Amino acid sequence: MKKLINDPKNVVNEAVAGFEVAHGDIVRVSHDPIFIVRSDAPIRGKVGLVSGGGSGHEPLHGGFVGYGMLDAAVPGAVFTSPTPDPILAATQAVDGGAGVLHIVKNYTGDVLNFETAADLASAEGIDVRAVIINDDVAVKDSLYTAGRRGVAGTVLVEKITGAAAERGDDLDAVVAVAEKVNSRVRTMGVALTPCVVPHAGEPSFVLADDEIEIGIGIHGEPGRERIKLEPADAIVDRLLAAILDDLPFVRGDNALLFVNGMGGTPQVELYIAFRRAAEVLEEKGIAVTRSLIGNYTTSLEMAGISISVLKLDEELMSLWDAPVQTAALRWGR
Amino acid sequence: MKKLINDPKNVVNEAVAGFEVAHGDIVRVSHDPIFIVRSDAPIRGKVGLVSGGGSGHEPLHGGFVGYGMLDAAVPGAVFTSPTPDPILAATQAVDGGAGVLHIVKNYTGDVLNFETAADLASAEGIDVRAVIINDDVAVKDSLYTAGRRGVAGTVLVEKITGAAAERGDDLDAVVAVAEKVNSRVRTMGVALTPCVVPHAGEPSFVLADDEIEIGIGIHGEPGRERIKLEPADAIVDRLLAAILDDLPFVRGDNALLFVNGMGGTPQVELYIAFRRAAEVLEEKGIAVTRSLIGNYTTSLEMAGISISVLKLDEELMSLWDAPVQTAALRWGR
Amino acid sequence: LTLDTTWTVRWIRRSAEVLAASRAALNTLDRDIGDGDHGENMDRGFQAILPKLENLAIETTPGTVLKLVATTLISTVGGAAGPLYGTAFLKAAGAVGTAQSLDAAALVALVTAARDGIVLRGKAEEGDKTMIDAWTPAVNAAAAAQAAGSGVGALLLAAADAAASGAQATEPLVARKGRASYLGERAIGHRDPGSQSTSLLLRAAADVVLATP
Amino acid sequence: LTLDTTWTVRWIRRSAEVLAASRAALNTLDRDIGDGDHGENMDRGFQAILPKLENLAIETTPGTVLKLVATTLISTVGGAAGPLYGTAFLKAAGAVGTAQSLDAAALVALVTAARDGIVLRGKAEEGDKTMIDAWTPAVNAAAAAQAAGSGVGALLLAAADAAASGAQATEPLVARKGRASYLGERAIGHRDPGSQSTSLLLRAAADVVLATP
Ligand SMILES: Nc1ncnc2c1ncn2[C@@H]1O[C@H](COP(=O)(O)OP(=O)(O)O)[C@@H](O)[C@H]1O
Ligand SMILES: Nc1ncnc2c1ncn2[C@@H]1O[C@H](COP(=O)(O)OP(=O)(O)O)[C@@H](O)[C@H]1O
Ligand SMILES: [Mg+2]
Ligand SMILES: [Mg+2]
Ligand SMILES: [Mg+2]
Ligand SMILES: [Mg+2]
Repeated sequence: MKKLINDPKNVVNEAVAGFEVAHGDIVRVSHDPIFIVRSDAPIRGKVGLVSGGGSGHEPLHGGFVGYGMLDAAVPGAVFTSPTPDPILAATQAVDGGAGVLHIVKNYTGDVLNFETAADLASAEGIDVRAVIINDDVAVKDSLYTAGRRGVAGTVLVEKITGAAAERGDDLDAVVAVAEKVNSRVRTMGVALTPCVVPHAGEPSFVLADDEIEIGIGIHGEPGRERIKLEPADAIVDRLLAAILDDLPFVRGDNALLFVNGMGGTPQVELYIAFRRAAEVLEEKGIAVTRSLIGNYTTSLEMAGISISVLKLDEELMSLWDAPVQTAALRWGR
Repeated sequence: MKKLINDPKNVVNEAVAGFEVAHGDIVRVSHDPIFIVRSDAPIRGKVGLVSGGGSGHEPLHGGFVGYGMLDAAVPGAVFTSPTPDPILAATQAVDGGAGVLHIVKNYTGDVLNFETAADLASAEGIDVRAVIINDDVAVKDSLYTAGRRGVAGTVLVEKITGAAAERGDDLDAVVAVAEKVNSRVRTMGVALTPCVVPHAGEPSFVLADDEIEIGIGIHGEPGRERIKLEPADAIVDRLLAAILDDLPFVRGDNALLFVNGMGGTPQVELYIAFRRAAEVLEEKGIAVTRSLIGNYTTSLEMAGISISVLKLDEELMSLWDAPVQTAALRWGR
Repeated sequence: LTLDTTWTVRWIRRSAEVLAASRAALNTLDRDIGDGDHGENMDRGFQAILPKLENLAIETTPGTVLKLVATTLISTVGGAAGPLYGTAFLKAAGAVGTAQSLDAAALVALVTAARDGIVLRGKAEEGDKTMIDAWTPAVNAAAAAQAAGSGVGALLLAAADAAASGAQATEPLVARKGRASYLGERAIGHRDPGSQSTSLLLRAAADVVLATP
Repeated sequence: LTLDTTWTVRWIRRSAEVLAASRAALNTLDRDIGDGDHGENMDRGFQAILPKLENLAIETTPGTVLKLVATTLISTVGGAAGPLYGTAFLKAAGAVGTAQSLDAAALVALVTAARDGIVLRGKAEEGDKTMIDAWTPAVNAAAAAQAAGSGVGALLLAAADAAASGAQATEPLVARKGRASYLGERAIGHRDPGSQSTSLLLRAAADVVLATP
């Protein structure tokens, strides 16, 4: 394992400390318990947005704290959901009296730890609600399983819901926007190489030189299927087919197309994938009216991508376009 | 070699085509000859800024075309400087009558091809000037050699010079700003893993599991020195020592600290390095008043970083803060 | 023989020891069908308990120790295992109340409450390929041992053996809960890491009784 | 014997053939002390020339062919090699003027102008570990051969041999120009890729004369 780190135990602490120095204009950092919060939090009368989860997915979530997006982010150990204490502390830190929304990716650990924190926060009189993100079509959904995972679509939920909170929507309305985005976004990923968790020191799975893993999550888990390497266009077609099978579109619909790098993918490859995905959507009469391309929900240094498609309407488009000022996503101010 | 591409020969074409679809609000693309240009170019009375070079360093340069930064970018084949034709065409496309500045990284190929294009453009009556970026302290400078390379500091030159051009500086003034930034920025890089050029299909060099390469460029070239892997702090100290040896600072100076990922480095590692670099600068009484962290000048999927330090003054700070709207760098609008 | 606070502390210390030694092995199980952190998570949690077991107040009961374990796991482990084991120990603490020492009936109540707590939080059933597949056989074996009039040592041994078989029996299963559920058929042939850590915890419980003269 | 347009076209075709076959080898040389693209660059350039050599006008001279090579290389190769070889062929075209065929003196003028063009653009001196280290010995050998009254075949053979030795002689050098200069002492022991491609080009020039009955 070759990593630019000091001690695997300090990866999260030190990275967050660096984040604090770099983005002191946008955020404050609490070190014990550890969380990142908007420098102007709590904002009176604004619904607070808190997300979090295991580290290793940066810029998710800390990079999305700031005006028009999250009020706080709670980083756990690498690929391990945070415990309730920092989630509770972050919830308290952003509570401006209008309630707090937890944006939680659907993993048993994340759901349970956020649930516990929400119980504790409610006990202190904070109105806490949660939305569970489950955009990953690689996993079959069912009432009897852990259900779909939350993956890169989370970024879109955070941006759009953040804009709704920023414009002054109340808690019910903010929850409704978050649920609407979650219900209209689907994601599917592929890995070309695995990643190495610092404390493990070994790759999360082993792929031969001509193999790729289809339907991966964002924690170095193996995917649904291992296949031979194919040209980029063929891989993109597979991912999109799974997405479009699941998300009903009609000709004339508008979509936001999000090609997400898993951390170790050269940018040219993201754009090659974007080109093909846009082409396929256009062929189906779906207009790509918004787009996002880059490393936004990563698995450390994994090479690979995920593709997310969000079905837009006027409201979602205008919330997407609204100003945002975070370390990783910024426009309009 | 495992890459998300179709055909090595089409990597640049297809990526640029994707870029065009994704950023049609900011840029236009010419496909033959290939270059990326601001959608509102040429702008009457504004000095035009053109940069370019081999591909594989994305978002450099195409990601920096837009308001407040470059007017055009000319991508060559992967790691190969473009030929004069597209440089000339881009120069013509951005000429608004106030002259054009070529921002050229100091490589023999880049310099010669831009020179030829400049000769041809001058012959057509365009006032063309060039600034040669050579921020890499890994290479000993000398009148009798090819001199220092241009590396990640180029991004800072492009941003700050772009702001000067945007505010209406004339060609002489724009050249002066570019030269000032170049004279005040120093960069040094390290690779943990090599990269694989698509047409070559093999790594650019081979490193053992416990070796790193200090003083690398951005083309997968070997560096100055191969050493055993060290903790992140020790590596950062080496890079900074080389920079500070070269760039005189006094206590109380202000600096922009730029930690650049080479393409395959997880973001936590960039922030761990940033933390240490900021700490060292603060110890020396140098205030880190501006910062930039991310994959901005890459070598495909190489793991590693470069650190750049730019000595700021009031003018450079305000030009840095000025609005910019490009695919890869955006604030203030 | 009944089991007092000293036994409870020894159990937890022994568990911490075993989990530290099994850290890599549990990570490997979790890497195969999860995200590779289960050993790390359990080790972090139990190491965090150790200093708190120094200088316990004189009036400490088994229940207080179990509660301390619960809150520490909840606040240091994270992931799925943190809340699940945390709840298990919290409910176990509730089940034993303020008793100074635990007899066979109390031990059955302890493991039953622990298991029920996990089910309450995680909603897993037997056969879902989770730690429940180790807990439920252990609960059944403990109850059977108590009904047969076994002492605490034999009871814990029976529970540990049942948990071990239960963990092994997760191998051929497809998972319906936890991360392994994302793998579908590909989880077949791999042991569930949480069932393995449960088996280690219950083995530690038996070992410290048997090691006590 | 003098060399006409047909010879010039054959030379360039043969060069394209040899460069295609040497693509990987030149990339490897460049990977060791540069950025690994020299074979790619040269192959791309010479392949781009081939279609333009079909259906040449009847009045085409050796100079016209050389000029066509120059402009094609300049507009397709990129990197350092594009402008350098481009200038070389441009200056060579100038040196041979409108001659219908080239004698020994014209060939000396050709290689001298080519070399001088490269120096003009790249400012390298002998011993800097660049293609100049192949060109300058070739120029000297050609001049010596002409002075000794050799024919065009022997002259080109002498030039090719000298270029080959010159390329080999770059191996022990530290580079002062081009990417290899960034490596300092670490460039020692590696052959300069540009000197190797120069040697291949000049060998091709000799080969097509010798193969001509
Ligand atoms: N819903 C559930 N009910 C019971 N046990 C579960 C459930 N979900 C997961 N587990 C257990 O948790 C274990 C994984 O724990 P751990 O790896 O620490 O957390 P994470 O899955 O968050 O990385 C699994 O092996 C399984 O035994
Ligand atoms: N200043 C120079 N003068 C003469 N030849 C040079 C000079 N700089 C580079 N070269 C030659 O160019 C060759 C490299 O060409 P190539 O790899 O195609 O371009 P790049 O270095 O831009 O990747 C070197 O091997 C060397 O022979
Ligand atoms: Mg985990
Ligand atoms: Mg090159
Ligand atoms: Mg796990
Ligand atoms: Mg080269």
